Amino acid sequence: MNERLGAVRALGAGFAIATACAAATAGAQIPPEQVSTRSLPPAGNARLYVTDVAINHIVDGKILIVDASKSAYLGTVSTAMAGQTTLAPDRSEIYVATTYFTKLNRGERQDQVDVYDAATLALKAEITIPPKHAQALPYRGTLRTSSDGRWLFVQNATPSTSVSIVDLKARKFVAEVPLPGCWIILPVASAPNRFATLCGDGTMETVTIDAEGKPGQINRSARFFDPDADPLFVSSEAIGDRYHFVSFRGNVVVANVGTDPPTFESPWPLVAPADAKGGWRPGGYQPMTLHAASGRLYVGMHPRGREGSHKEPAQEIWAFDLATRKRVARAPGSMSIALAASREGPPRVFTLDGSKPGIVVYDASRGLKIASRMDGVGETPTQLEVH
Amino acid sequence: MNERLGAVRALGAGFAIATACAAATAGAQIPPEQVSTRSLPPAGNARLYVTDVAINHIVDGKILIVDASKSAYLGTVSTAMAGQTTLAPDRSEIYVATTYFTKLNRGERQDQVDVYDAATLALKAEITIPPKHAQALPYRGTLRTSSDGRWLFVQNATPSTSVSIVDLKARKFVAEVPLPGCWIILPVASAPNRFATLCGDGTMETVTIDAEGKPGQINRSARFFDPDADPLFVSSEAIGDRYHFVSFRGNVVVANVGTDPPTFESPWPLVAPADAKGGWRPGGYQPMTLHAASGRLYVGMHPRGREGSHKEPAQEIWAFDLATRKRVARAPGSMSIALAASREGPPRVFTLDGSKPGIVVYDASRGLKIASRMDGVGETPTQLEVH
Amino acid sequence: MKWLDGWFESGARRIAQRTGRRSAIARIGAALAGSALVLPVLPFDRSAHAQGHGGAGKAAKAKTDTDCEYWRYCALDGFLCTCCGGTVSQCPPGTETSKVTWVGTCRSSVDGKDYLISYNDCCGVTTCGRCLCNFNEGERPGYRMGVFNDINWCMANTSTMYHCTVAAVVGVGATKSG
Amino acid sequence: MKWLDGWFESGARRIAQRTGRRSAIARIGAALAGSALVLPVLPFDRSAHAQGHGGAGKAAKAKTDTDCEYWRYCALDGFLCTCCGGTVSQCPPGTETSKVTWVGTCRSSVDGKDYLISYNDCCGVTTCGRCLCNFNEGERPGYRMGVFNDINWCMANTSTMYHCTVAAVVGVGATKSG
Repeated sequence: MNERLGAVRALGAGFAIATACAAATAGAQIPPEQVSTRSLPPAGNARLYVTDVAINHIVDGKILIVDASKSAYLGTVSTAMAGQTTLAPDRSEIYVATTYFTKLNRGERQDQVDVYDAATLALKAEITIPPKHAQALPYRGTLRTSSDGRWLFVQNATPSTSVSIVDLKARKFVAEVPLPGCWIILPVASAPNRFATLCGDGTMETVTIDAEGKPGQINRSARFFDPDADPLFVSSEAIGDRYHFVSFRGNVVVANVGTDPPTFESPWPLVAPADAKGGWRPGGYQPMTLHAASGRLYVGMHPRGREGSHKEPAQEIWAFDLATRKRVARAPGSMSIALAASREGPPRVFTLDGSKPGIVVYDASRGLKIASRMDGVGETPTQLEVH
Repeated sequence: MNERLGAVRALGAGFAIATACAAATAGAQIPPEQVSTRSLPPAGNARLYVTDVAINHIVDGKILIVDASKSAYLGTVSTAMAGQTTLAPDRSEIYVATTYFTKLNRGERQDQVDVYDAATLALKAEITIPPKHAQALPYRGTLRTSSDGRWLFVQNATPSTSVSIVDLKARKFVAEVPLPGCWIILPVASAPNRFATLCGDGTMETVTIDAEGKPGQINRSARFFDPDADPLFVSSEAIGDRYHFVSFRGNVVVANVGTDPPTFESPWPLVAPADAKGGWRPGGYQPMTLHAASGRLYVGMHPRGREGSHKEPAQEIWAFDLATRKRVARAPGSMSIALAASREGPPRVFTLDGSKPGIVVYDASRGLKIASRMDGVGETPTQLEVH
Repeated sequence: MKWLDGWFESGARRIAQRTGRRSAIARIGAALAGSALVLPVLPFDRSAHAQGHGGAGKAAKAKTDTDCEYWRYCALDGFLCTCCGGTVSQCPPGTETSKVTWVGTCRSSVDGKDYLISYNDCCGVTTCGRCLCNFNEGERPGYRMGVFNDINWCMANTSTMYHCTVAAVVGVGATKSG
Repeated sequence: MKWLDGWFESGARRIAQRTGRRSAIARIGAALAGSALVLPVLPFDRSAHAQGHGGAGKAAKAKTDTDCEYWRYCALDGFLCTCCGGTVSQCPPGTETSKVTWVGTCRSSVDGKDYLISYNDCCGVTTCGRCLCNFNEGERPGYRMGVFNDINWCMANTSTMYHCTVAAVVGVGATKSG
């Protein structure tokens, strides 16, 4: 009995033992190390946040944080069940809107926003929200901050759609605004108290909130796209107030959300007549990105496009000059299902290879060359964000 | 706006619409079907319960229920985080001892026993237990009922070990009995109020409970194995009160728990002198099974055994006649890491191929021939139980 | 119902005309009410799927109800309940049928008839993870929620845990061109 | 401590004599306090592991700290924190070090010295799932809890969620034969 009790005691004291030993061996070639918890290394211009629904274990999704330039894995944030994720505009915080059940897959439902420090991944706050958040695949736009980072907008679906407004300063839910038939949150850069959304009748609606976050005026634009004949991907990016969309059939549509209601520029095609025979179309879960500084648009394209092919991985990545609306480069697609351009430093296009899955880094400084790859990044990731 | 609201309304009414349509089409070649929830088909003699920790998503383990004779998947029971599982002696209920956190991977810890109906997989009861259950890989013996099914014994580890006693009739926790240095629950067939356990000093201890489930007498056996030189696998099976163990180095040890304290038969070797050069040893997570009716012992064996090789998948399965203590068959090992023999019907040995993972069915009626395989059964399963 | 019927039929024709493919019928059902959570599918999977539906072809005939290409699944996205302990019209033991659902019209490879298929998600038990199928014909982003398939259709249940999807025949399909 | 020291040294010799392998040193550390949750490992993985440790061999030298065969991991079972955003002695951001731990003695492939290694699990964030390593030398069933590795060594933390395992040098190893 003594023997056994001794073993158990030793076990509980394991760390103490190790420390004592360390003190006695200061002269060793490798100096004793203290076990601690690391912070993230300073973010370079290639820190990526990859959101992974982990479809085979939907209850246990994650954000995978990597440094794509070093092919280094930096950390993990739990996103639980079909959690939606976004970053603060200044990249100081990570937001996760998710659902917890008290008994994993049953019990009481609790929807909340988890706020993480983007330097330490420490949990800073938990904000209860109505149990309606959209349990969607992770998509950019299902959770977004206002352009100044003051408010957080949560896409809901019950399946009727609405948006929950969260006060990030007070760390509390403020109001819910019903937006039936509309989907995706598009913050307005020049008007932090306003966001736009895409609606199923081919219009945009805008919601303006007051100083307390309560929704006021809702405006509706003219019809500017045809959701039946040529729907827009919700994946979009803005330069200032000019949101750039691509359509299933390969048209570029620009919406200016600086006006209220928004106004629209005339669409232009990605596919020149010479390529029309190939049937090239955009595809993927985040099929386009912009590099604002160089005025370049990058789109994941696949040939033989058809009804239902709009999520196909890229067979090629096409680069366009926004000023001339001409294609300026094409590169192998790397089975990309999501694209995101660097925000600082030399121009890079990061893509998510849906087949490995993995991260591919394209050097966009001259043409578009694959600079590096990092495989084994998650299981079924769909969303890619740049620090 | 009307258009959008209409769409949302139609959506909510989806099932009603389908039902209405069904009523109108009674004359169709395929008659309309009502969507319902199925019960399990009657259990044949090849219904298996495979417990899978799902190591890459430890919070989301499962029991996979299959009919190995039909290679059919029958159902899923959630086991949450490192849940331990067992069956009622009459196979009417499935028990899961597990941990839930209110926020998936943090928050409040709640340990409990979930009781499922083995015919419908409906949750019948939830029984709160002390938050100490052993978060181990699923192993037979970390959760067991008494031989009459009246009590449930839960192995605890904090890491100090103890056993929680649950009253399955009253559906409540009764008492905890500290058993430091001991591990695994071995119910006594002839004495439902007693269980034995293996201890780290090479002895067995027995715990007798009273009519209310309170632990009384604890007895300790003589030392009967050497945990340093030739440890016993905890995977064991009883014929009556005679528990059969195999040791890391390939000896069979029989403990009679019908006496209190237990008594022991003299060990005998699995490996005949002729095979000694191959270095054959037992290995796996559940490396042996018994077919009681035919008096056969089956062991997963690997060659070139050495310190640390005791979890290697089987390169061969060896069959022994318990009466003569002779090997009577050897068969390909199918990378088996767990073995379980049929309890009724024609003799079969079911094994868990750790490399696929999958289920292999061996026909043990004449020799030991592979009868069928079923691949893609879970991710990292370790425990196999027969209905 | 009236609005729905009218839209349903004219939608069927419009799409069939545009795409010129038999499998356009898959879309019609999906257009009614959407489909289940899906995941990024590898292109080789997708190619197989794209060819698998659309009538009584030889390949379709050979498929059983645990194959993605089985005729009833022409508008299904998710894990097949037939691989998870259910049947084509029964949820696996211990799960609940979803409160919201969507329907599709698929052409039987056996009798060549078009059937109205009700796709119900089965909910309340952790993800099955077996036999993932993914079709996006007629799928649209969430601004057309009724045909959006990147969302969990257990969302209206008490436990929103998605387990798998069934495909029950609930009637004869609408008349289609194409 | 006295009991422990004595047992530790004599145990080392006994095992080394019996197994006649350099890598027996891996066992000694494990004997002190156990290791982390492991999973069934495929045999080809295992063969690689079995050869990977045991001194300053050529193969061992080539390994980096994200390889299972890196010298510090001679008694480690679990996910390598170096693959999860940590280092050999730092838990990844957002995790907590385990309250209970185990130590091992590994021979450095760089200077040939034996070091005492503290293996701490990192806890509180959902499983990392990267770089799973699994060694069972010296492992024993749960009746020798201190060397049992089929259990979660985050078990004593407030959140027992296991994320990954670090391997910090905390001193010079005991004298060993073998």
